[in-house]
Amino acid sequence: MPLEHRKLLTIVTEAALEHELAREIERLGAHGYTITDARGKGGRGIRNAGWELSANIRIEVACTVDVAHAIAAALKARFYDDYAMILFLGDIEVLRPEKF
Amino acid sequence: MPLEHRKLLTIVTEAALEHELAREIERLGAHGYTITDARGKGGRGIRNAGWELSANIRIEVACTVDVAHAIAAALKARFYDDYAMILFLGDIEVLRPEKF
Amino acid sequence: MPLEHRKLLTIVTEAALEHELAREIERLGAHGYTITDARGKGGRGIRNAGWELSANIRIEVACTVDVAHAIAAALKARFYDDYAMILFLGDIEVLRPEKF
Amino acid sequence: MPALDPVVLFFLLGLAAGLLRADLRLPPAIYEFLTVVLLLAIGLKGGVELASQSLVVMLPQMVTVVLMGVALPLVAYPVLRFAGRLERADAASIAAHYGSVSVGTYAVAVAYLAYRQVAFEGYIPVFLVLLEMPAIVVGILLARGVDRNTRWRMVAREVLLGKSIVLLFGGLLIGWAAGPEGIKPVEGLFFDLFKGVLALFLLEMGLIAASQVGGLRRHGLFLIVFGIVMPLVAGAFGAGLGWMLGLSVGGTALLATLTASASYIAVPAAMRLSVPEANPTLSLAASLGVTFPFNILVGIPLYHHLAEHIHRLGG
Amino acid sequence: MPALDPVVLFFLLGLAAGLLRADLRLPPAIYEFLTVVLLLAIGLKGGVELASQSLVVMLPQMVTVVLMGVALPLVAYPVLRFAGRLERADAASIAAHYGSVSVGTYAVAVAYLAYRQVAFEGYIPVFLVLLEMPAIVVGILLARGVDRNTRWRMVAREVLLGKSIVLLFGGLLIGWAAGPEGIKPVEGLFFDLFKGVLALFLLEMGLIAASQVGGLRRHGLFLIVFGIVMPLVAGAFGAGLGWMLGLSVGGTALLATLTASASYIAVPAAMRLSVPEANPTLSLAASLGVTFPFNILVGIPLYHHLAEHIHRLGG
Amino acid sequence: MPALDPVVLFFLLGLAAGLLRADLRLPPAIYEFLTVVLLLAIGLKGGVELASQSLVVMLPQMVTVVLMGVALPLVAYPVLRFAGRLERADAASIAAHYGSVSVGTYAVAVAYLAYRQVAFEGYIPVFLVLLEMPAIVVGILLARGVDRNTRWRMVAREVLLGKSIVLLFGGLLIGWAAGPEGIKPVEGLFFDLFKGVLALFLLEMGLIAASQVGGLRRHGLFLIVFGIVMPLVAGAFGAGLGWMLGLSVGGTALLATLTASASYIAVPAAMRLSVPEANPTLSLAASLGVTFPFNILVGIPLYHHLAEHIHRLGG
Ligand SMILES: Nc1ncnc2c1ncn2[C@@H]1O[C@H](COP(=O)(O)O)[C@@H](O)[C@H]1O
Ligand SMILES: Nc1ncnc2c1ncn2[C@@H]1O[C@H](COP(=O)(O)O)[C@@H](O)[C@H]1O
Ligand SMILES: Nc1ncnc2c1ncn2[C@@H]1O[C@H](COP(=O)(O)O)[C@@H](O)[C@H]1O
Ligand code: NA
Ligand code: NA
Ligand code: NA
Repeated sequence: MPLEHRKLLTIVTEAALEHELAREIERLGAHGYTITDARGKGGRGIRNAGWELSANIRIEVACTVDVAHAIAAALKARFYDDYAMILFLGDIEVLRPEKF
Repeated sequence: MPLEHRKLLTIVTEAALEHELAREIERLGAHGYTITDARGKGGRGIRNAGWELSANIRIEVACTVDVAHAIAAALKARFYDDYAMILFLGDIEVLRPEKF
Repeated sequence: MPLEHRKLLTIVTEAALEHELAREIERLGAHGYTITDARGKGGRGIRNAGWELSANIRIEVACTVDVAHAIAAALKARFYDDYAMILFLGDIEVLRPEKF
Repeated sequence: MPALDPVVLFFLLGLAAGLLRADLRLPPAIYEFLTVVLLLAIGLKGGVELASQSLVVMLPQMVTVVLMGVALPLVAYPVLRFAGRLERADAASIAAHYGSVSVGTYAVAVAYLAYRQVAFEGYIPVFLVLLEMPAIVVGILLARGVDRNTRWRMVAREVLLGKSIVLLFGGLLIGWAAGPEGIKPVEGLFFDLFKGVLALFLLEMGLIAASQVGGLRRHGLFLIVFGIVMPLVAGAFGAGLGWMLGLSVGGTALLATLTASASYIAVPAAMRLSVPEANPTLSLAASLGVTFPFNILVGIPLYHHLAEHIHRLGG
Repeated sequence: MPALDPVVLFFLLGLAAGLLRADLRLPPAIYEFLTVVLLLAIGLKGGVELASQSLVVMLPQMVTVVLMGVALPLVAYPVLRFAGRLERADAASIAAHYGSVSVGTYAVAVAYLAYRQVAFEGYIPVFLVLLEMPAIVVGILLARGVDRNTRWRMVAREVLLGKSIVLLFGGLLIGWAAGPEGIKPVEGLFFDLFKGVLALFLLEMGLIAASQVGGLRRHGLFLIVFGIVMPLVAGAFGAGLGWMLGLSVGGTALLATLTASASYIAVPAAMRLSVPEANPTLSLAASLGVTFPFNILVGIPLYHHLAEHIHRLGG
Repeated sequence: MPALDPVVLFFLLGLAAGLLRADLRLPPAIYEFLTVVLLLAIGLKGGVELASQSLVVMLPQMVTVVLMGVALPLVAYPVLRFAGRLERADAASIAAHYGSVSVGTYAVAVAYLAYRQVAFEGYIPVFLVLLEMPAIVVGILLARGVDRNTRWRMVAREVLLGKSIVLLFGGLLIGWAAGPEGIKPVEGLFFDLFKGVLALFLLEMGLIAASQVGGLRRHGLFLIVFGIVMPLVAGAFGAGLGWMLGLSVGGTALLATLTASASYIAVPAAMRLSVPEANPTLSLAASLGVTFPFNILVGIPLYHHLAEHIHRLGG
């Protein structure tokens, strides 16, 4: 089966940023994204999703290396200092490279 | 620690397919799966999970390369044309190879 | 962009273990974790999240290889025999190595 | 008495909020919950009345109603296929939507009549159950022809064991078994709160309807026209039938509303699995984006007047 | 008056839907919500009555009830271990389930009595709180012996700060502090809707019970027999005790129901963490798959008759 | 009459459960649901009264109220910045929280007055809507100065189309359009259950407030003092204003409560996006961890007495 290599960018951050990040991700060239609700703990303490302001979201973007790096760079610059946010990249294989 | 290599197959698609995909995945030899509710955007537009028909699910299957490819091929053939669906593979290490 | 390699440890298990696992994960040196609600099927049968006792959680920990192995070993020793649980490791790249 | 039923105002609020992209949404779990309560409430109410019904009267009515459920999509299909130049699958799927019924629309009609103290046959919910299924079968046949690959058992499961029928039918049974006395303890939730629950449900429906407008923008005028003309024709047809079946004015108005309404729960789900090549945005744009709003804003009062008219003429 | 309490019909609907694998489920959030409302409502009702109670009367009753909560699992354990040939951990865990209580079963019994206008001591919910815990401690001791590794503090936290006790006890305090007058403003939600909320809760319980049948299929006849005989024996025992404690007929029936009922919230959660090697499918198959249905369908009326009988004899 | 309003006891229960780390939480979906019902109920109630109001009377009041919404944060800012030695962004953000209003606090005040049969101008919810926004604008200006990079359109969207305003304002419109008669059908849910829904909402608020205490521990005494003194000052100011505007005793008490209350829905969300460098744990610790509890436990009765006093003096 012909599989092509892409990157999977995963972002975990505050639910309040959902709309803003979706816009940013598309602006930087990704063709889609998947969001799931999450809770967790990190440098900025526990975010247990008890209510809106303590809820996290987990965003996944399957895209090319360049787009992944572009998004990572943009988010780092704009959000790292002020928001609870982590971000990591992984390697994936996809069936329809044109989609990603 | 003795770790063995396996594949992690991730599928994001319409919630309506949950039962059908679960059956298919088991039929093709996977020993289990994990499902989380999701929303997102892609070629078929925004699916914001506002109600049943616009909800996505995210299915993960840890399995052997062969099973992963078999599932990927089967889903591509059966669902890609008509359903909102993406699918990608990643490499993982597991502790109990016999389980996957 | 300077990216460093880390491991992503993913655990899928019974929701009842949430507090206990969170404590354990931190005790073993991870700096954070992300939890999402999940359902699924495996060796211990279907867990469809219809109610508390049949609900799963999916825990992700981005950390160093050593911490990942330490957690994996600890969970295997303590929980594998008695609980519905799987666990796998993947490779990821992160922007702020000091965070993980 | 206000021009619009108050509950309908909640739909408009949701619609406006949706179109303005307001940051407002009921959690899916709540939407699910409201649907469950509405379906059970409607079933229970019908079941209680059923207790005092002779099957002799109902059986012919039930048969006729089922036949109508078969006929409607057969009428709609050629219009969609040739006037609308839609793909076969899409025409078939939309036809099925309009042959089946919308619980939300029915609930608004019930609220409308109750508000005006118009009586109606309490067992009408039985028709609601009966009308869910047939159009789906017809729709699949229209899309596939008589194809031995069609997984009928799966379709049957999908529909008969789907949320709507299980809860409506289950409610009917419970109401019937418990009777007017037995049901009292649960009236607080299912009857006294009915309108309030319906109001919240319509708020969410407004948000959902707004999200269907995109589909409309893409697929143009035809769906809008069809989404308005079809219910009018079907409604008139249903009103006539109701009168022929000897239903009261209220019952006639409700049957007209049922025939005029288009499904957005059972049918889309079934079509998605049985006729996947049909584009759901088309059918939902029509049934949710056009017909549902039209019916609850304009249609229901119209069907009511129509029912009165027919009964006056027919005597 | 129907043979079955209407609310019980909702359980049967859920059970049937579950066994037929119907596509019906209440979102977990809703199940959570219904549980919270039930627990608070039961607590509040008890608290209001508590206001007009002398501790002198209650104290001896409370002590006796706690002792019973300790005795029951000690009786059940050998049966499970030797007659049932179950592993030590499983026998201990199941014994704990039956030594503790089921809020859902209690709620149905209350509905049953209210429906028949049978009065009962309003403070019975206190017993509900008291009976949650002891059986868990006994169960752990049975499984572990006196093991210094047992994390008692964790167990205590887990149970005393678990949902059931916090809400029941909290409700008791609020009801007691607010009194009959003060509670009026919130009666609309917690009292008037009680039966309706219970009905929906039982619908979900039916679905859950159905999902336990698999466990039964695997672990055979013994659990079924035990799941029916144990509540009968315990119920008789509880009825006798209720009479000895000078409870009214209604109160006696409720105490019998409590002793006959098996936990499916607090105990399974505690056992899962404290006796992990015990297989939860076994205990839940028995308590949810057999005893819960048995109690709400057959047991409660039985315990009520038994209570009447004892009081007639005992005068 | 009990010292504490019963609904407030639910807050204390939640607070205690939270501080004891009890395993108790309402699912987020339920919290969302309760918020929606409260906002709509408050709006509807206000709208119905609005029907019988002359804009001539209200307009000057509305203008004054808006000006107050602008003034409050301007007063709070220097205190926070210099007495509290807080960063500019933090001072500005907290000032905005206290300039705006808390729907939960308002609801408790309404329950408090209703419980004591104190009448008030039914259109006060209009002030609730008016007071949400201005403080946010002022807060952003205080943090940023007149900065052309501020995305005002985004801010406006964020607030005007945020849940609180859409539902309050939508409720007002619906209530106004439907009128006392038209609203009857939905009273069962929105009015009769109001206190019960509020009770559950406060239970959750208690849990949330408890989770803010950490923020307090970290940021010390000042926030506690400010969180108590600020509402007292603002409340007195609001009471005076209410009297000047010719409001009734009840209306005066409510306006005092509004001015004394601090936002925890609209403002934090807006600040998070518009002044991200402001640390939300600070503002929430003050508004949720200190001021909200203070107001519903101590403040509201105080503001009520104050209102009576002023009216007695002022005659
Ligand atoms: N090491 C980690 N592994 C997995 N998830 C993490 C980790 N650190 C932080 N997170 C998630 O990212 C969110 C924000 O992280 P932080 O900015 O460090 O507070 C947390 O609430 C967690 O959900
Ligand atoms: N590039 C992407 N990255 C992550 N998720 C995606 C991507 N494209 C699509 N998805 C998800 O897959 C679903 C179906 O995709 P599609 O068939 O392209 O509409 C979408 O609703 C998204 O949740
Ligand atoms: N092969 C698999 N792939 C993905 N998830 C799995 C797999 N096996 C088990 N799981 C998940 O892990 C949970 C516990 O697994 P088990 O202990 O095998 O019952 C299941 O309920 C599934 O959610
Ligand atoms: Na129709
Ligand atoms: Na028991
Ligand atoms: Na204020």
